[in-house]
Formats: sequence, structure tokens, C-alpha cells
Amino acid sequence: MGVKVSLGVSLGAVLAIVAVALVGGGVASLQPVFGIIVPYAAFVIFLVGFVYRVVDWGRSPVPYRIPTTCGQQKSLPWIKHDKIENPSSTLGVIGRMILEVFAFRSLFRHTKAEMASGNIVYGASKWIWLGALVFHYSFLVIAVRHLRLFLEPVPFLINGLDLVDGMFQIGAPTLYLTDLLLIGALSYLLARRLIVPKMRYISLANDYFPLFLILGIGISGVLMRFFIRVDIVSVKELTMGLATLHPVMPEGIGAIFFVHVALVSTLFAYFPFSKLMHAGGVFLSPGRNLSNTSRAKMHVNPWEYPVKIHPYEEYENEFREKMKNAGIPVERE
Amino acid sequence: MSMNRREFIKITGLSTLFGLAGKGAFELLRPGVLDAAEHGHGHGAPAPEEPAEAAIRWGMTIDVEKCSEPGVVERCIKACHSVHNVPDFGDTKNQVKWLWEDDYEHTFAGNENEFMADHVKALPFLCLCNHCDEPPCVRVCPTKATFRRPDGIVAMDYHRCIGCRFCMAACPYGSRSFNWFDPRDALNQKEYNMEFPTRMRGVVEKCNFCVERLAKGQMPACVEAAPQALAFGNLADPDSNVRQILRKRSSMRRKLELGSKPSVFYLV
Amino acid sequence: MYDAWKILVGLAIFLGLFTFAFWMNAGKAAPVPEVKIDTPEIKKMPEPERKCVEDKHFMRTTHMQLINHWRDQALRDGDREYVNKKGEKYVISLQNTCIKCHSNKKEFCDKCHDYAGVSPYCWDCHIVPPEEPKEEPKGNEL
Amino acid sequence: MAKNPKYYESLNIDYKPPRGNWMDRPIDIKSGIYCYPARPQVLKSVGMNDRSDWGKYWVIEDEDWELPDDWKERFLAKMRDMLDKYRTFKIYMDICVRCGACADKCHYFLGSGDPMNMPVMRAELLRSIYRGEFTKTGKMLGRLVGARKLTKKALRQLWYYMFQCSECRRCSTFCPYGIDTAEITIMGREIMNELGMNIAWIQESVSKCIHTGNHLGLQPQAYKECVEAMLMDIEDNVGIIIEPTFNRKGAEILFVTPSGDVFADPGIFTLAGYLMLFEHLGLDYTWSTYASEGGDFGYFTANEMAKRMNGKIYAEAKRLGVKWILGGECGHMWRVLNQYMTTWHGPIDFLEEPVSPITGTKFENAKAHKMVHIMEFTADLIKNNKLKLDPSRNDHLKVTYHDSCNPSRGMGLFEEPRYVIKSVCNHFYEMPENTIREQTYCCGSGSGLNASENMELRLRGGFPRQNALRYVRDKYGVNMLACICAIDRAALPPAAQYWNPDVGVTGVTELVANALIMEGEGPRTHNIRGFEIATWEPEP
Repeated sequence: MGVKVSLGVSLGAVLAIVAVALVGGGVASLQPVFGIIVPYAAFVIFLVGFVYRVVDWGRSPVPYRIPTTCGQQKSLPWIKHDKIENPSSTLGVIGRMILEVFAFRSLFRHTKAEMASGNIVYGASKWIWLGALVFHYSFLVIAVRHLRLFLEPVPFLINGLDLVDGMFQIGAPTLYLTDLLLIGALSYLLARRLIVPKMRYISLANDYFPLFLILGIGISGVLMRFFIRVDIVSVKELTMGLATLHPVMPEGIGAIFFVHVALVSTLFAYFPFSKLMHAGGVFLSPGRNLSNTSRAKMHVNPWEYPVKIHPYEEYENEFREKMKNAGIPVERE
Repeated sequence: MSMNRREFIKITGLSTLFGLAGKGAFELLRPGVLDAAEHGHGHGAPAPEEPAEAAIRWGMTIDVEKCSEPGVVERCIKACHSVHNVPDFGDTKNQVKWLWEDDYEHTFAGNENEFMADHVKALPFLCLCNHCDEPPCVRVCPTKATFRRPDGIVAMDYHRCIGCRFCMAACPYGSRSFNWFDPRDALNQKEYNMEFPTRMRGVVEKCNFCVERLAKGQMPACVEAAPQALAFGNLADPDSNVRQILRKRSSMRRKLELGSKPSVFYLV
Repeated sequence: MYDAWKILVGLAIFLGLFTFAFWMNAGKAAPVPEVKIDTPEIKKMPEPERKCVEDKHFMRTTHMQLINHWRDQALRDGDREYVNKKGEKYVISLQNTCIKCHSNKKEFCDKCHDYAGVSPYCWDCHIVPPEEPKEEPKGNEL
Repeated sequence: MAKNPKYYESLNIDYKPPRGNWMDRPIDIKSGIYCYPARPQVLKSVGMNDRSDWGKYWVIEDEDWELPDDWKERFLAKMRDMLDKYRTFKIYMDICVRCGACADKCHYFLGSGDPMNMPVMRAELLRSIYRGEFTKTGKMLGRLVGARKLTKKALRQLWYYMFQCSECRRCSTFCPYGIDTAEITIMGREIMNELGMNIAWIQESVSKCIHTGNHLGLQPQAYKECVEAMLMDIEDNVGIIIEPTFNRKGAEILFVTPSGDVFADPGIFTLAGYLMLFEHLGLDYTWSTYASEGGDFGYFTANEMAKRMNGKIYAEAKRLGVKWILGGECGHMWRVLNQYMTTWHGPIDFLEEPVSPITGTKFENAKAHKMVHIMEFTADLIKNNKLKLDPSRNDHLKVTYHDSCNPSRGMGLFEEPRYVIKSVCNHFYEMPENTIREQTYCCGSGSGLNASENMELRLRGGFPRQNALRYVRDKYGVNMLACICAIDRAALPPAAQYWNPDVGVTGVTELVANALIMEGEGPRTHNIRGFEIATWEPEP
């Protein structure tokens, strides 16, 4: 099962979803299924699945305090302690986690190592950091922006975000910067997996699938905004129906909308069963979220049990004569 | 509304991005495509970039002596500014002007006729955008908000103006003004010309040779206000009114040495 | 579960964020806006002539692109004539064609724009026609 | 011993992985890369999951590894148990996104080009089994989602690569989620340990340590002799007579160091350094023959074994009635001490909070643990001007410092050794920044992989460190590599001999002792190694 199969299956799955939604969304009697039932079901799967996965992680304890220390430990008072990279307090851990979650601190460290005439040369390599950061933030802004379809009246902040995102005022409806950035970043992340041999080697179908899926969401959204227009007021009627738990199915919403919704629903439903759970996992990863204080404070392992340590008596019994001859003190002569 | 390539590029906003990144880069990637796309488009009119013998080149003549008659200058300026909702901030620093009055020395600064007749030196000169044939402002605009229409009018697309003011630096005639404040603050709402928009804060504006009036077959507002002093017509047509006037009268143009080829002629 | 307190707080935040819209809308109805086309200019027209430049569905979904296209056609190409799908001709002008009929921005444009969270920048330059004082909404009609 | 690759052959490393799916590749277990398997009777002697119930000795080259009939059940039961016991294991199995940030961070990958040595692939070996055996999606979709069943082939592959990881954690520094491949390796090794699948080099050491108190198997009298062997050298070269005590009750401090330091060159010179330093300070301390090992090879087999071995230190401290414990220069010893020891045995209420008897400094960071690192201790002495030092005695040395991986990324000990080295040497040069501190490389032989039959692996794994060393050697004329780990002192010399033949290896305390002006010392014309200081050229 090489790259081609992984790629084919991932892309094929996304295209199949598109096809089903196109057909189903075009049939009026099926529209409530694609517009109401599927989104609700996917959302419930997402919430329940996410919580289940996190709780399942929580059911295993963290027996030992073993964070990765990427900076100077807290030791003698005159040695400068790296409070963030090697935290010794909750505050430091929070700082480390904030950097990790909001700025992708560890990924920022990324360098590439290559062989050049018999030497390993290291180069700064921030593209993956930038690509990942741009992708995540664009996706966040896009998601938040969509709240305009789920809130009435639309809060000032959401409108403001919309204005900032469309600040170049290119075209009408205005082009969102995040749309460009999202699709650009996703294309980079996908191209990287396909072009870099190491990445191709480690990539699985479940790496390609979410990329294609989110790319599909982005492209269908852009198509709907700029090319295959739908009536946004009818769309909001539907989305507000969902958000107020009084679902309605307005007439005349184009099939492209159902494609978009089907892809988003797939993402929601797929999320808890996939690597996308890193969104929750990053908070729970003991490699980063613990302070390095196990010498200063005792960390308790709930399942710790006593073990047999070779007793000194046995040791002395075995070596007593030799110890006495060597002048080593013994307990019993 | 068929969607051709140029429209596609425009709608997705890419044309502006290419504009910012340099059309050259696009040319390198796909030589000829851009030109072909632009040339392919349109309503029979050649693309503005194309140097070709145009059928129309709008121009204006200003009879300086007739302008000195009382009230003429004021009437022209008022006609222009009220029809275009040009704000009056009341000071020169933030002044927004499409049409204004200046003296001989300022108007022809640098290439005054050495021994110009005294009475000419004392005359008021009406100044406006010269709608140059080789407009320097068009060259510097990074978003193509300023462009030269096939009929010679140097027009502005305020939607595209990003307020960088490169055009103001490039214009040798000071014909452009920047809106430091919201122009509506300096306009009387009751006196709005409802048929013409205002501008917004942060954009540059200037005389548009009344394109909106020309489209309706009307003369520019200033010409209508002082037909005895101003004339407007097609410089490309040898039999037009302006060409006939220019054949008879001697004229001056501002800063000819710069090679921008102004389309406004001062009759002295 | 271990570290239950921390994990549950985290999950509560997660659930709160993702169900935010449900809480905000709880108990609220969100009626779909109804636009008014009863301006004096439209009323003047005989019933059969009361139509926009294109059909209603097209205008609802695509008016912004049409206006955008008009802008370029009129401004950049100097072509101020629009021929619709039926072959009828209109003068391209937001100020003089669109707003002439739809002179009730608050009741026509804003209704849907506010509902959909769209803030077009048309009115930064184009002048909103003064509306008759009696049509102004009087306070909150909830 | 396997034939070492020629220098130029080793450089011919191709980082481009082959085409195709890794699951389809045959397993090519190469000699020179793997270590010999553990003998059943050794396992039995320490009461570990021995193979005695199916009993066969295990031949690596054989396709069939003499596994018991229920090997799968045993493996999976243990894996389930570990998943339930360690949140790290579960999360690290679940959240990897295969971003590739770790791919070129592993010294074994950089030295070998074997794509399975990319940390992400090492983890995928186990992760694929996790998916195929424990997750519904994996059971349903199989290879499509990178899942596979536990097969003998998978087991062989897992064993081969879990013993090509030195648990140095360099990759985890770069992982956006802090996934610690070292922990995955630890889990993998512990699960396989359930089937008696460990390596001889680790298991023999464990067995000896349980029995005699140290990995080398030195009986009490032999241990004492080894320490005392240095006394004559010190007398000759320094002119000081030292009389250390062993197993002495009532001493203030128990000193524990890895047994590697009492046995092999150049560790023994570090040992001499300890002796001289403590003598100079007049420290009330004792050695122990029972707790004569700081290192913990049990850590490379299973958690319980690690705890059994480590437990001797506190047991001895309690028996002797010392106030606190001082720990010598060692790598994984300190990772275990820092991260596990208090949790294993705590609370440690029979000892006192460590206070330096010389400076009065309280070591607050060791409040619960009661054990101080020799570098913390020495740095504090120097800072408080308690040592008379003549750094010019080290003037013939151009020193660079190798951050030993465990104290670096398992503890964060960066500044203390640097401060000490800079105080005792006039010529100190850092290696390139991508190879030091939290980005430091393993020596290539950590986590029990410093056997001799896997020399090719060790040299390949040592290449990135040696490559950085060669850089400072060529640029500054560096001729001495300082480190604070006994495995480093055992593993770096052969690697240096191979890659940087004119660079020596030393412990930091050896440098301290050479610079130390001791009361009543004779003319210091010779260093501890017995070479004339003026003309001495370091030998690896």
C-alpha cells in the first residue's frame, strides 16, 4: 500500500462525500437529511467522541513526572533558571503551554539536518512552523467568522473580525485573507507530504484524508462565496434553525451548500477517531504539561507498589568474610 | 455575464495581487497570457496600456483673458465642486480641489516665458488635472486605481485606491488631493448631489473631466458654467472645436518639458 | 479518572466554546428578515413593471457581484449600459439606478445585511438617500 | 566484533528513504547493529520474566524466536496493562500527526540513514500494533490507517529498532506535542521484556547489580581495591595521601557514583578527582560497596527492575544513617534519580534536606529527594570561593563540553558544568548550537547499547556528536571533550578514536582536581593521568 493507494483512497473518500452531497442536496426531499440530520448527528458524535477520548486518557494516571527539559533547571539561586522551558511552578507550566498551544514553540525549534561533503549541516527551517501556524489560525478565524450564521443579532466582535479579514476590500463579496491563507497553507502541507521523500515515507492515508477534507471544505466555501452563489439569508435561516434547536429547511439553497455542510460534518464526525485529537492531546501531554520538580516535591504514583530490593543482610551474609578481610565494616561479626 | 479570464482574475482579487507583486512575475511565468487576456476583453475599446492611434482624446482649452472677467472663475469652481461633492475644509492644508485658481508664476513655474506681457502675468489661471497623454500618476499607482481611459481621460477608481499617495508625488501639477478627513464632515448634507458619490477618508481624488456627464452627452460642469472661456472637445479629431480654436490661437501648456503631454491648453 | 478536576474544567471549557451558539440563542427566535419594497418610486410603477434588473433569485444571491461587475464596466471601461438576460437595457449606476427605486436602505439593504453579518462598504462613498422621517423605526419594537 | 565501516563508507549516508510502504519491507537484521540476546538463566537469576518455561536460547538470525505459544496474549496483555498505567503511552500512541519534525533529529537516523530510525517510525512500529489490536478504526480499516496485527515479523522488527534507540529524548524536544519517543521505547522494551526478549549486555549488568551492588559485578573487596588503586596514583602525582572510608556508619554524606568510574579509563581519573576534591574539603563522607552503583540498567528492562536496583541507594543511606546523598557524574543515573526515585520510594523522611557542609548552601531543588548532583555541589563551592584553583594547569587542554543527554533533557543541567569548566580551564569552546544543551546528541551508546557486538550502530549513532566535535577540533584545536556521564566516558573514546583520533575524553571533576591547589600537595608536575603537564598530549 504505497503513496498512490493512500492518496487515492483519501481523495476518493472526499470526492465520494462531495458526490453524495451533490446528489442528495439536489433532491428536495433529502435536503433535511443533509441540512439538518447529518450536521446534528456529526456534531453530537464530535462532542461525545471528543469528551470520551479525553476522559479515556484521563483514566490512565501519570505515574512519573518526566517532562522534557529544554532549558536550565532551577538549582542554585545564582544560576539563571529557564522558567518556561524547564518550569518549576504551575505558572511556568502555563507559560510553556501557552507558547506551545498558541505559538507552536517546539515546532519553531525545527531545524533541518543534511549531509554536505561528509558533515552534517544544520539549517533553520521554519516553513513547517509557519505553514502549521497559518493553517491553524486561518482555520480558527474562519470558524469564528462562521458564528455570524449562528448568532442573531451578529455580535460586534464577529462583524469586526469579518471586516478585518476582508480588509483589502477586494471584490464583492470581499475576499477573505484567511480563505487564501488556509488554502495556501493546506496546499503547502499537502505538497510537503508528497514531495519530501521522508514525509512521503511516514505519511498514511489518515494523514492525507484530513488534508483533502479540509481543503474540500475550504474550496467548497470559496466556491459558494464567489462562484456558485447561494442565498445567504436562506442559509442563515437554516443555520439559525439549527442553533435555536428549531430546525427549518428553507427552499432553494443550492447543492454546493450541502457539499460544504457534508464535508464539515464529516470533519466533525471523523475528529474524535483520528489524529486530529492532538487538539485535545496537546493539553494533556505529560511531556510538556508537568513542572520539573520531582526532586523538590514528591510526585505520587497511584499504582506504585513495593518491590523486593536485594537486602543488605543477604549481601553481607554472602560477602562477610571478604568484607572483613578487606577491612570493610560489617553489621554482624 | 460570461466569465472570461480577466473577470475571473478580478473577482478573485488576483489582479490586484499581481499588481502588487509585479506584473513582470506573471509575465515570466506565462508570457503573453496576461496581455492576451486583457486584449481579449472589452467592448471594442483597446486596453488602456495599448499605444495606438486613439479615435478620441478629450481636451480642454482655457481662454485666460476671458477667465479674468468677474465671477467666471468662481462660477466654474463652484459648478465643479458642487456637482462632484468636493468637500471644503476651509484651509489650504487639508484642501481638496478639483478645479482651482492660481497665478501665472505658479502655474508655469520653471518655464515662464522670459518677457511675458505684464497683463498676462496678472491674469488668473484655472488649474485642473491635465489628463496627460503620458500620465506619470498612472505609472506609479500600485493598484491601478488610477488609469488612462482609451478616450484620454485619466480616471480614478476610488474603490481601489489604497491611499498610498504615490500619484500625488508623481503629478507635476499638484492636481491631486488626499482626504485626510472624512469628506462628508465638510459637506452640507442638504446640498449633496445625489447623483454622484462622495469619497471616503484615506483616498486621493481629482478632476475626472466629468466622465459621468460626458456619458450622458453633457459638457463638463465648468465648461457649462463658462462657455465663453472654456471649450471642451476631441483633440484627436482635426475638425473638432478645440482643434479649430488651437489652430487660430496661440496656446501654452504646463510643464511641457516633462513630456507628460497635457491635454489642457491655455489660450493667451 | 486521574487529575479529574483539571480535565473536567478543560472539557467544560471545550463544551462551552463549541456549544456557545446554542446558549446564546436559547429561548430566542430568529425571524427571517422581510425586506420592504414599498418605496414611493416603486409604488409609482404599475404592478407588472415592478421588477429589478434581473430576477429575484439572481438578485438575492448575486447582486453584490453584479454591482461589482457594474462598477468595473462603468468606471474602468466607460460602458454604462447593462443588458439583462431578457435583453432589456439599464443604465449602470448604483446611485441612479439601484437606489432610485430602493431608496429605503434601512428597510431594504440593512435588513438582510445585518442579519447575515455583512458590512458592505458601498455607503462609504455612495450617498444614502434621506428617508422620510415617518418611516424611521421608533425605538425597539420587541 | 562486527567489521566497522570505513570512514568514507560511513559518510555515504543517504537520508532519502526507499519507495513503498515500510510494512512491506523485509526485516534485515544486520550484525554490527544489534546486541546479543539475554540468556534465560541470567533472567532467571534475578527473577525476571525468564524464558525457562519454554526455555530455549534465542538466536537472533533464526526466523523463529522460540516464543511460547501464548506470546501474543502475553504481549497484548502487558501492552494493555501499560496503556492503563501510563497516560503518556496512551496519548503518545494517539496524537502523533506525523508532521516529521522529529525525522532528522535522531543520531541513529543521521548516522545510518535507516528510515525506520526516524523517531516517528520507531514509534509507528508500536503504534501500528496499537491501532491494529486496540482501536476499532484500526481493526476495521487495517493498513489503510497504518494498523497491523501483532505478528512475529512485527515483533522482530520492534525488537530490532527498540534496541536502536538510546532514549536520549532529542526528538521529543522538537515534537509539537512533546511526544517522548524515549518513553515509547521504554514501553516497547518493557512489553518485550515480558517475553524475555532483552539483550545480554543489559541483562548481565542487571543481574550483577542485583547481586553485588554494581553493574560490573565487583564484590565488596574488589570495589574497595578499585577505588584504592587510584590512591597510589594520586600519591605519586599529587603528593597527597588519601584514606577513603567504605560503608561507614555515621558519615554525613553517602557518595554514589556509577561503577564505570571505578573501573575503566578515563572514568577512573574522574574517580580520582572525586577523591581529591573530597579530601581537600575534608568532607565527612563514605563510599558504599552495597550501593556501589548509581546507574540503573534495570531502567532499560522494566520499571520494576529499575526500582529494585535504585532502591539500594536509599536503603544504604538509611542503614548508614547519613544526612544526605551526593551523586557523581552520570547520565541515565540522574534521569532516574530526578524523575523516578522520590516517587518510587518517597517520602524520604529518614534523610535531611541537603546542606553543603562547606558553604552552608541549602539545595532547595533537592528538598524532597535529598540527593545532590556533584556539579551543583562543585559549582556552589567555586561560587563561594571554597576552592583554590589554578586553571593554568589545564592550559594544555582546549576543552569542549558534551551535554550528556540524560542530565540535559531529563533534568536541565546546563549551566552548572559549564560554570565549573570555565572556572578550572582557560580554554573552553562550545560546539555548534544545534548539538549542545537541549539539542545535544547522545554519545551513540546510551540506554544499555554500549556493548561491543553492536559497534557499527554505536559508531554510526556517535557520528553527529563526533561531527560537531570535529568542527571545534578543526576550528579551535580542541583536544579534550568533557562530559558528565559514565557511559559517555566509556562510549566517547572509541567513537572519538574513530572519528577524532586526537581528542581525549574526560569527566569534569578530573579537570577540577587537576586545577585544584590542595593543602600539602607536592610539586604538581604531573596530572592525575600521570603525564607531565608541560608536555602532555591527551590520548584518547
